[in-house]
Amino acid sequence: MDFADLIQILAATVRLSVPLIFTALAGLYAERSGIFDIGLEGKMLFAAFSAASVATVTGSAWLGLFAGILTGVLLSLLHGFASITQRGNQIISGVAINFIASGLTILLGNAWFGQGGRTPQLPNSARFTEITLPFAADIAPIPVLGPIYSGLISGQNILVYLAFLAVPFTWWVLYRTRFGLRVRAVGENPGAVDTAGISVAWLRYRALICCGILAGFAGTYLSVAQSASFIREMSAGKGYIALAALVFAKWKPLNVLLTCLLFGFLDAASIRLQGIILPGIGEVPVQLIQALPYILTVILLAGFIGKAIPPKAGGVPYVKER
Amino acid sequence: MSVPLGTLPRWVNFGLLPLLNVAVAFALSGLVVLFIGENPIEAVKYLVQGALGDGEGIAFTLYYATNFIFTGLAVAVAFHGGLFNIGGEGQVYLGGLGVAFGALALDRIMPWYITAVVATAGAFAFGALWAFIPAWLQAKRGSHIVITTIMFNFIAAALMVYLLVNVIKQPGNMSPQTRLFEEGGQLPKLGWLMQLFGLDIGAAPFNVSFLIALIAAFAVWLLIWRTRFGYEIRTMGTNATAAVYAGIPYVKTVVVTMLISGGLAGMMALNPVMGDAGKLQIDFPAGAGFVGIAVALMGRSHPVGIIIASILFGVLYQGGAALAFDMPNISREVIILIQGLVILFAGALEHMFRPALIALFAPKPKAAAPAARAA
Amino acid sequence: ADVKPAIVYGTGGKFDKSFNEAGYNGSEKFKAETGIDYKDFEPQNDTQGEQAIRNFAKRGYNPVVALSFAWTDAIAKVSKEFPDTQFVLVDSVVDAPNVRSVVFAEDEGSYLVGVLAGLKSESKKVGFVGGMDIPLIRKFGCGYVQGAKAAGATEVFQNMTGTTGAAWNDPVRGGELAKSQIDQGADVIYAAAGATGLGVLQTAVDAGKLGIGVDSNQNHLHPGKILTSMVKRVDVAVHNAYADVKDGKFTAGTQQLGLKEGGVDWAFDDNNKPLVTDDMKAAVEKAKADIISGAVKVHNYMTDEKCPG
Amino acid sequence: MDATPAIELVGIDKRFGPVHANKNIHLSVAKGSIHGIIGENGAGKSTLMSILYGFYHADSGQILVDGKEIRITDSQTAIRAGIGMVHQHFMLVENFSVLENVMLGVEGGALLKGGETAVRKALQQIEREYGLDVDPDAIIEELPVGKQQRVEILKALYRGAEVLILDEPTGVLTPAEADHLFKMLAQLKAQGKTVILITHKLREIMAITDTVSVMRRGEMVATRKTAETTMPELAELMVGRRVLLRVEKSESKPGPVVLAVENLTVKDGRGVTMVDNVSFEVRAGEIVGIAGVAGNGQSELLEAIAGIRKPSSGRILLNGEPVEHVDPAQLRKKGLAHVPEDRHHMGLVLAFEEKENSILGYQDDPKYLKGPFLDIDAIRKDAVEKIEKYDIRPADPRLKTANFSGGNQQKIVLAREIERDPACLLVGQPTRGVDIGAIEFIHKRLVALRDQGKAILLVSVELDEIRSLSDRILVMFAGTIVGEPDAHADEQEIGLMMAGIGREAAE
Ligand SMILES: Nc1ncnc2c1ncn2[C@@H]1O[C@H](COP(=O)(O)OP(=O)(O)OP(=O)(O)O)[C@@H](O)[C@H]1O
Ligand SMILES: Nc1ncnc2c1ncn2[C@@H]1O[C@H](COP(=O)(O)OP(=O)(O)OP(=O)(O)O)[C@@H](O)[C@H]1O
Ligand SMILES: [Mg+2]
Ligand SMILES: [Mg+2]
Repeated sequence: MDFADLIQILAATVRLSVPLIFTALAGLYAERSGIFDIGLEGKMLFAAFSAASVATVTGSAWLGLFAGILTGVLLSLLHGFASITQRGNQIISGVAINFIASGLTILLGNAWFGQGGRTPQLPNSARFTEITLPFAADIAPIPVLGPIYSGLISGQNILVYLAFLAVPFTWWVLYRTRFGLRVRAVGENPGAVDTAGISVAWLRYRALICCGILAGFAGTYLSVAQSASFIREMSAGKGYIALAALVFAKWKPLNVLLTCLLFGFLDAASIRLQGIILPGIGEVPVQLIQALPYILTVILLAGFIGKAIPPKAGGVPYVKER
Repeated sequence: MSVPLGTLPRWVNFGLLPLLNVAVAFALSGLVVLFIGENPIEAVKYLVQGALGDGEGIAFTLYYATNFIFTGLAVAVAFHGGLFNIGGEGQVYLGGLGVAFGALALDRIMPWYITAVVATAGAFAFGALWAFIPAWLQAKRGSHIVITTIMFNFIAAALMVYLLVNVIKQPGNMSPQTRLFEEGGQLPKLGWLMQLFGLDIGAAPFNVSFLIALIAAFAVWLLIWRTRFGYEIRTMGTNATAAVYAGIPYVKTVVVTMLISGGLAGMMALNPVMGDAGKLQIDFPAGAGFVGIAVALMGRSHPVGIIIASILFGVLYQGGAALAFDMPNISREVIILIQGLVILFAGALEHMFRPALIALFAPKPKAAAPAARAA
Repeated sequence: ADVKPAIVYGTGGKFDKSFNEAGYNGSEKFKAETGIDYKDFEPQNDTQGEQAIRNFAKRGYNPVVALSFAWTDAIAKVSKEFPDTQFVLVDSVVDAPNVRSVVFAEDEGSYLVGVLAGLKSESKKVGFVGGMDIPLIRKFGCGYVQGAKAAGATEVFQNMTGTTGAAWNDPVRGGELAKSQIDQGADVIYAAAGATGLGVLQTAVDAGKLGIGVDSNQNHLHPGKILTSMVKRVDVAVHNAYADVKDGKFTAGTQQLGLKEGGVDWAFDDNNKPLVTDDMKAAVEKAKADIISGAVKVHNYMTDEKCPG
Repeated sequence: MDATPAIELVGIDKRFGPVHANKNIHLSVAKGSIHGIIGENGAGKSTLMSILYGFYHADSGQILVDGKEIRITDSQTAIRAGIGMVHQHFMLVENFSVLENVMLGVEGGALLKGGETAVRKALQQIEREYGLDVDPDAIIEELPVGKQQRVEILKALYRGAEVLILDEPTGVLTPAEADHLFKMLAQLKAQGKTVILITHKLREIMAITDTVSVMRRGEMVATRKTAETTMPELAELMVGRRVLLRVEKSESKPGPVVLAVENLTVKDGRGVTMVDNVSFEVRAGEIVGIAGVAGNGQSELLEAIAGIRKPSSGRILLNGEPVEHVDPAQLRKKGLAHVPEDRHHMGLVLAFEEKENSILGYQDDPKYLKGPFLDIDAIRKDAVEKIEKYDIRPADPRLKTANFSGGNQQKIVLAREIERDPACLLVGQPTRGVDIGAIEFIHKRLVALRDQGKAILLVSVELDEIRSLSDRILVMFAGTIVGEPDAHADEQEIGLMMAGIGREAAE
């Protein structure tokens, strides 16, 4: 494998890790505030649908993004209503959201566009397309740096850059702002937050809104940037992978970035490793390579990080009075 | 805004409340139907007619219900142990392998009831096997079982396709499936049972695995409430520290509970593979593993509740097909939506109507507090 | 005769932009021509498929068309129960007096588009992206490889999108697979992957390369950027089935629809005219003639599950 | 002193579902005074104060601060009204630093940066003033409980509390630390601040308060000037009748060693040594009491002996035989019974029926089984017998355990463990949260068991309980046994040991 191949794989890694980064960060806000969110998959899917639908109708990618975010936030509020206000089981609420998203997107899509739940193909004008950074072509011939700049850094769409910015931004919010301090506190001991005179419920709702916004970005990226229409079930398990990444990253923003890049890399590699012949073993079954990210997730969860300690108050509704 | 512990009469707690939750889920689905521009009343008519209108419809409903009883029981057993098994789908898939091995080996030389015993054992074993690793990792390494079972669903799909495409596919056949099982590998239909009620089974694949499901439900009831191991499962599920105190071995209990759970899921494969298609084919679980979650929730993890909830979902499936048949604008996904809403209202929002019901039905506080105080 | 047509789609769903949609189009065409309405159904799972076929038969529909090899066993069963109903099975074979089985020589059609790809490619490297990894899709790929190699391609990249039904609906992965092939030098990519193919074509076009569509004529999706499409005339098969019953000309038995019968073909229209030189066109037409005449034998993957070369 | 009371509560009423925690409470707290509130466990003290602090909402009643009625809807309102509270169960974020904990809720702006410096400065000021030194950058979970409590007090003071509520602050303190606390409270009072002190230790009340109110079963039964009342009067008010102060028991007749612990070391989940090389013996026919301030390793010691925690080194011998596999099931079979400290979290499954709890831990006893199946009839019969013998009320083996009162729940556990006729019984906090009648009953049972020649190891943070029950007393401090005072030693002496100050040093 030469350097150019490497750049290509890395570029694919970046593209494939973006939805994971957005989604895992979304989960980070929710779970740091003490709300488990297994419904990320559904939020991403529904956001992808809304974004593509609105982009189709209005011809504007930005309005699509807005719709995606709105959808993510609304579903988050539903999750919040169930798990904060009604103190329901958070995992069950998340599973429900996944079902609803998977049914309703196709149902509505079919009713509106009559294409079996697909939205019409978006023209490039209604998508987030690749942005070529200044001097990309000029620098390209320079060895090493050139390909990195022109092949990896330049030529991505705006949401990719936003995803990479969202990581330090989240770190900053979490560790440098009042809101972040409170979110971290409420995920550990809601009683401390409550007795400090802060509303636990409203704080968690706000964290979930952040979660919804990021899930909206993830969905929009899928349908309006990475591809050009909504397809049924297009989230294809990424929400779950992002969740695994979050656990693997021990709920820390910078770790999230690294983990998502790792998973993105595995995915990229699995795409490129198809049909390769390993000496002595023969052709590696394509199914094995495709299952590799899942297998690795299990191995990583089991082996390298051992017990990841989640936010202490995570998953349990805050009940003051029995 | 307190949600006091239940002091509701049993019939409200286990009857009215779930019914109310489901009713709301349906009402909302009705709104969606309306939004799409169809008449919800008509829709309900088609749905009920299709599912319960004649013998064949009923038999189909029960056929689907059979699947959900198995997966619902699987989820429930794990639930009792405080474990959330989302891996039913993958366990069912692997269970199919066990059924297929049994049927392919014996269908030409044995009567169906011998084959069925072997296939059931195989289904249970393979389903259990697929639950084993997540269980072991949870017990030993603390890897979150929700995540590992989800991962194992994906891995199961890949593995099964590999096996079906490359290993056990019937040569010369276009689709990745095994050869058709012969008579000794097919479960008999339950026409006679329908006959007892004066109904005609028609062409519905309603078969003996329904009875096996009922037996399994009874066995689960026995296990959970009447055996020592069930007692240990429940202790672990409701109070983990008390379980440690009581000397209940955590690793063993988690693993065995999940083996039973996975095995029950695996047994579901009997119904579609040996009872209907007579072959192992790709994607045969078709989401039944996930429906099991909804069923267990609605049935409050009690076998009787699960049977009732399974029949309800059977009605939804069969009726939903009839609905999509007659109302082309409503695609089959409406069923997934209704499932989601049922899970939401019967599961996550199960307490929403409780305060109102308590106001209506609960005995007044004074009467509720046990009269006697400590000596 | 009495015609009351009904059609049961494959589990991929009615609007998959390719196979099932072609069946839908054929039905619509028949309806437009004759004013006779038809009934259709999208089954959610295999059990429902059989159920729907039986339902249609019971309610007196005739003919009952079943799209997809997945209904093979169902048709075998139901056709026995309703000997007076005519059944049509697409993509698979059932031997019964009231069943017409329609199978296509996708290998032949794929061979043709392979030839065109091989000729058009500057790098002499071309790609194939399949949907779900099943023998039928390998049959597409195998025909394509043979054609491309015959036309001078030195390398044909082949990838499958996935191992489950989701592989038909994963344009992102399809796009990445295409991208990886492009990175390795491919400049023409053939997608036989249902809706996943849309992502393949999009990626190829975005990268300034050429795509090849499948099943329906997809040239119009990106005018001037799709080299051609391998059309599989499911629409014609469906339409003919209805019409034959209507005209009392229905025949049972297997219909092998290859190039000769016009069952498969390459698409040439205004959208891709600028891309195809006269020489290329001539070469493709010659290959077509050779196959029809038997001078060129396209190996069918399904016969031995192997692909030469 | 000002004439308008700092705090006035009028007709406060509060129910938790079936529990009537506060019944029509009236209370007036004078400005600049220290006001004690006493009452047994579950009397409703914490509930009342939490209502004042806005943590719970009263079902009815009014709150007046400085003579003005205010509606305290949440803790923010209370804080703004100058009320601060140190909760019985600390409200700290354990993986945060002291600084972050103090800042929470008063960050002083959307960004932390500015606030941080301000808090740091203010903390230094407060620390100096009250002698409350704590490293602002220390992580809470690494601090000992006494320090953690200081953080809670710092929090309240930093938020400008004029009225400071302390809910049982001394339970986690050594006598010396408690003294320090009381000095600080006196200082606060001198500055004109008001203090409300909850405790059930009468001595503390007599030592420091100006006024004292007594609660019993959710009611405010009396308020007295401290100077005008006596300990016996308060005790009687608290429990509603004369209190039996000593347990009637004969001299012990110790037999052979039943339980021996040798060089036991136990670490907690974080790897901190909680029990450090501890050795002792318990003989047949004696009660050995382990005294100590909560959190000094007694709980871990008890759990290690019961097989619940894995010791990192050392041996446990039962009847002279070393226990190979230290796990609860094995130990039970060898005749070790265990009444755990926390019945809700460990001793019972509250969601189970009474009869199901009566076999917890003994579910593998063939007596309760028919093959792999539970013998429901045998279990019910057994449960009914215990219910009668221990006067458990209501006498319904099918009732859900959560619906029994605390004392009756404790009796369910005791009946289960004692009726096994164990060779050795471990008992943790046997009367925590139990009313006085049940306390008497439980104490009598334990003594009777001893008199049958059983070995009993008792852990309790109630020094009175230890002193009245034990034949021998061991004092634990910081994970080690620091001494074995005479069973009749006075409280003072044991108290010093509990603070880690040896007998020699004390003299
Ligand atoms: N959050 C709650 N939900 C339900 N019941 C509660 C709650 N808090 C307290 N109770 C009940 O209210 C009653 C009074 O409890 P409270 O904590 O006020 O007592 P206390 O006097 O502080 O006792 P202790 O001395 O043990 O701290 C008890 O019966 C208790 O079980
Ligand atoms: N968490 C709870 N859930 C349901 N009911 C409860 C709960 N806690 C207490 N109760 C009910 O409230 C009643 C009073 O409980 P509490 O523990 O305050 O009793 P108590 O007065 O302290 O009794 P005891 O003197 O035995 O300790 C009990 O009889 C029980 O039925
Ligand atoms: Mg208290
Ligand atoms: Mg009590």
